[in-house]
Amino acid sequence: MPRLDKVAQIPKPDKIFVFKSCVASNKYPGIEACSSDSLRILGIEPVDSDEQTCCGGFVTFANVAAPTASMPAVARNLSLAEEKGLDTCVVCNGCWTFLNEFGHFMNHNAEVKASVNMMLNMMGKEYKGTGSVYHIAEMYYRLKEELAENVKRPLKGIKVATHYGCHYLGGGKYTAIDDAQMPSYLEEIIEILGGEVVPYTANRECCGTGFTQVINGKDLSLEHTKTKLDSVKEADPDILVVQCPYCHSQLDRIQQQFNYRDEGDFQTPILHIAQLVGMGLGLDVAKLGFAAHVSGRARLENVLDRIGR
Amino acid sequence: MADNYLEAYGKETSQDAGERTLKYFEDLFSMEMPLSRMMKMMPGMVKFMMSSKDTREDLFKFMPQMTPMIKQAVTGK
Amino acid sequence: MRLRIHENGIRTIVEESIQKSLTACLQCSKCGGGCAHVDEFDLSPRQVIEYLLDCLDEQVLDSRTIWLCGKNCTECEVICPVGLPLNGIMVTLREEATRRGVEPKYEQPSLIYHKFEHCSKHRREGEEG
Amino acid sequence: MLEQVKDWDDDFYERWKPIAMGFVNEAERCLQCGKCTGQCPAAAVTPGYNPRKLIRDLVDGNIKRILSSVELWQCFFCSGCYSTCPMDINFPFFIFMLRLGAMNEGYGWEDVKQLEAYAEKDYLKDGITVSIRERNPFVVDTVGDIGKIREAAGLPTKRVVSKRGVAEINMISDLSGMTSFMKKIGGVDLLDCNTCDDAQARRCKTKPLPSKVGKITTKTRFYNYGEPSGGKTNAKT
Amino acid sequence: MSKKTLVIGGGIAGITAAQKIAQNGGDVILIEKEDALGGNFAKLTYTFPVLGDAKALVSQEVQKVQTTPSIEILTNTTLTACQGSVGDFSVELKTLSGTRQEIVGAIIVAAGFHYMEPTAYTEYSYGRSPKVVTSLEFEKMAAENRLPQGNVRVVFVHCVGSRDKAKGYVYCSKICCSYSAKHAIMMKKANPQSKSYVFYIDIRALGKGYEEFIRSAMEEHNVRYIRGRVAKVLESEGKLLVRAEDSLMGNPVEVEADLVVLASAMEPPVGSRDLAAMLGIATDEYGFFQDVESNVRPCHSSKPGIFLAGSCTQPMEIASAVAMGGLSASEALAVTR
Repeated sequence: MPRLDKVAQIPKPDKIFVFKSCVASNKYPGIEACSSDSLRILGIEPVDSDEQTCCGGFVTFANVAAPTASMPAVARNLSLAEEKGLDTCVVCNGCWTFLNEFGHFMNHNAEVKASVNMMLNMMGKEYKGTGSVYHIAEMYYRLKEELAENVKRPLKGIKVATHYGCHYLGGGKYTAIDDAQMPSYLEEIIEILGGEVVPYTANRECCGTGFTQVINGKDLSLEHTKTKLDSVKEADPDILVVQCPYCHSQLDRIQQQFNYRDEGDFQTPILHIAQLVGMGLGLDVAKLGFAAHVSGRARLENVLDRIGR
Repeated sequence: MADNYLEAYGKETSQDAGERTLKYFEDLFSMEMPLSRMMKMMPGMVKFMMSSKDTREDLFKFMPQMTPMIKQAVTGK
Repeated sequence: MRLRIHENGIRTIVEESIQKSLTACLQCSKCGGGCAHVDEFDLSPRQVIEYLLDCLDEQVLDSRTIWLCGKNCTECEVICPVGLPLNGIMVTLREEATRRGVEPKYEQPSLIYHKFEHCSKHRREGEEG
Repeated sequence: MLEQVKDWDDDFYERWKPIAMGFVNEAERCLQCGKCTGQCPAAAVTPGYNPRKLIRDLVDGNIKRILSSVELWQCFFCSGCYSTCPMDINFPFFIFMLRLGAMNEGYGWEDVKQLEAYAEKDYLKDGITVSIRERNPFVVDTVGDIGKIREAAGLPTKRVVSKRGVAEINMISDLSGMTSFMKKIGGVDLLDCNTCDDAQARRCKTKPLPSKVGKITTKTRFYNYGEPSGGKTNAKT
Repeated sequence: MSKKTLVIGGGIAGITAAQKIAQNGGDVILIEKEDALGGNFAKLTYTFPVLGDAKALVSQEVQKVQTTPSIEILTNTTLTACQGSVGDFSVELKTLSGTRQEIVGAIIVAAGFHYMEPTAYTEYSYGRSPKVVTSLEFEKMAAENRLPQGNVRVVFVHCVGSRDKAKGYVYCSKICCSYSAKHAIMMKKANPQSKSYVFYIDIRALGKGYEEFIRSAMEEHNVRYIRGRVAKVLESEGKLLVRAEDSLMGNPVEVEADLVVLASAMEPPVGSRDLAAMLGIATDEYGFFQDVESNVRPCHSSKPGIFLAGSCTQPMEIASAVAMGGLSASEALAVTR
């Protein structure tokens, strides 16, 4: 069950710094478009800046960048939001965990913060550590009431299954808004949007990307994704909702690889929570960016016809 | 990856491997700023300064903060 | 790999032949400690029991231990706190392996072992060399 | 060749904790209860991978075995073990730091080479780690050009990070020694279906795909040429 | 100086304390907040280590207490106020028929313990699947013989809530190893076709005959003991997938089970902190009543004249609760005579 005390701590700002995720911008633009437009509909003005680079989490945990190299990059990104006095809203589990972990680490480690600030002063920036980082799913759960009021296209009769992703709930063991084993805030958002929740056994399993395992140990990663997708296929939902573009890209693309390797016929469309909320709030279809999806496209069109374009 | 790590390391014991790893982490996470490290940072700063006009101004604004560190690094006090 | 635990592996055959439940095994690995040849085996006697209980039948049957061990050297049986007849278990596994056509693997182990091999006094009746 | 306990470095972990400044903590509190391996997705598919054993070796000081092990590079980084651990041991941070140590010993460079290419050609070049490059010809056939989809969604055709931003992260990378580290590692060049000749495209489409999922004996990499990292030989034990 | 003693809590510790005081000529007021004596002991069907009949033992003890004249038993009664010092405490008791003022010489706290509700353990899908029960519910099912029939697999999980810094208590609840073995044997007796699995970290058999009892579960009733803490229990089409690591082999394992029994932690009784505040005695950081010196003066609370008995001080089995009941009775007699 969601930790309501944690949810209450999330403010309802009138402006928020939207952190663009690399996978979302270049592989699934629908996530980026829907996240900022849905926040605007829910009454929060999204602010973004093209100074903001990648959060650096991928290159760090892939051991290309040592923590001393990526901590200044994180501080730099966070200082962009602090200059405008805003909190940061991310769409990706990896960004959330990475920005939070290193931000928390710097706030509790004065000498590290001093050396990071030395580097940032060279660029005329300074990391104070005042802003905090929220996930878009947390914001949707916090704005439940506004979400309920603004639903224009209720997802009547659409069977939706959830996949929470590991980094947000695993990395945020004490800071996420729900416990790691039986989260239910995505289910509540689906019910608010009118969809019908479909449970399946491997709900809390990892999507199989293994962060860099899909590049280095592809066979192990495919093996795990296969068990996940088999379990999803049993429940046969219309849509599988994820909250991280990296899970999105893995589950989406690997279904196609399984299909033409006749490993089974996987046609489950994968949607990010921002796209699902965008669909519920009635954003026009081009903004949802379904053209960038790889598998389950026919079923996606069928869902759109059922709930009205 | 060693198929058999005992053969890969030969005579070396875990203590030596541990020593080496600790020394690596020490200078990876070290906070002080010896002269050698500052020299290694110079090309990066120069490239940043050359890249555009406003980056040059920021670096000049940073210079007063830099001078005590250079003095401390050079004199090693 | 994740193993599925069930009860209808060869463990039931072994339990019927020794008339004692393998779950009695305390997994204290005293047998592995006491055994003279354990560095030649790929599985220590304790691991053989645990593999049986974990239904890893193929790995047990094509391990070297069941072929080398159990030739009337009862060092582990003596010190087993639960008194599991490890020799009997190895004999049953060997029969099961030959029944399933698993070719035996016993390149010659260390010299200690030879002493038992040739000494007819130690050999049990009805068991070939 | 039996392992000698006397050559274990038993105070390695104690001396390592202050140096790593809070990235590694509480491994000495490990109960060895096995809850992390029980839920580990990597342990479920990879023979021989066991996070509990890695923590055991670390606290024991069996540094040789950890740094040269292939298991260090098989972790899925899903931090499920951190969420179920009764003693709050952040295992992914251990893996992350031990991998740095292993690379200092010369292991794992082949795995990092694949990722160094992303850092060098995308992250430091235009500030975004995942570029529009697509290395899967079937995806390019179904999705087509991302730029048009971005325009339809009302976003600029190409997400651009300002030149100032790119210059800043390049400086950070130079100052912190990441560039020299990446030069030492070296990288492979990234395939891109949009700009590749049709000979390579034909080879990619006809390349034998990794072995049927379920048998962990794959040698070939799905789209990139080149042998996978040396670590796979241990995967079968 | 009043010669009466107030015993709070009608569990086995309280009953023993009351009996011992009555046998030595003291008079007792025994108050119990439930409507029957017996406490947690009454909820059991068998005891360990010799599978004795718990129901008979409890009723025999309760019957003995009810027939002794000098023990006044007040059920559905709680303590609402307490002033004074050793020798004459003025206590206010809220009974069904209104409040009563009493003057007592000594007070014995025998409030018992409470099984922790493992709702925080969502990884075991407790609360989501009806087939995941706590040990108390298993006792009730065994008493009403609603145990699953046919060849089913029952999994017993140790250390749920105890030895867990993150979501539970760091201490070990001492008796789960023994009563899980008892449950496994009860399951085998009730349904010989069933298979029992026990997931443990270490077996802690801390009493006479306990190790033999647990060994008999392994040897005669072939209960399969797997060393490894259960990581996840998933529901899939009516079956429960119990996932853990057989850490003696280093492989993750999965057992398809029909019933999962969680041995949850023994935590202090509900409201132990405000009872302690009312009496003015100290509790430890978990809420158990704190004894002054746990080795040489185990029964003495931080306030002279108030004594502690039973599992309200620490997780303990029935034998120790009875022993501590007797000890606190003799302490109370020393004060009130």
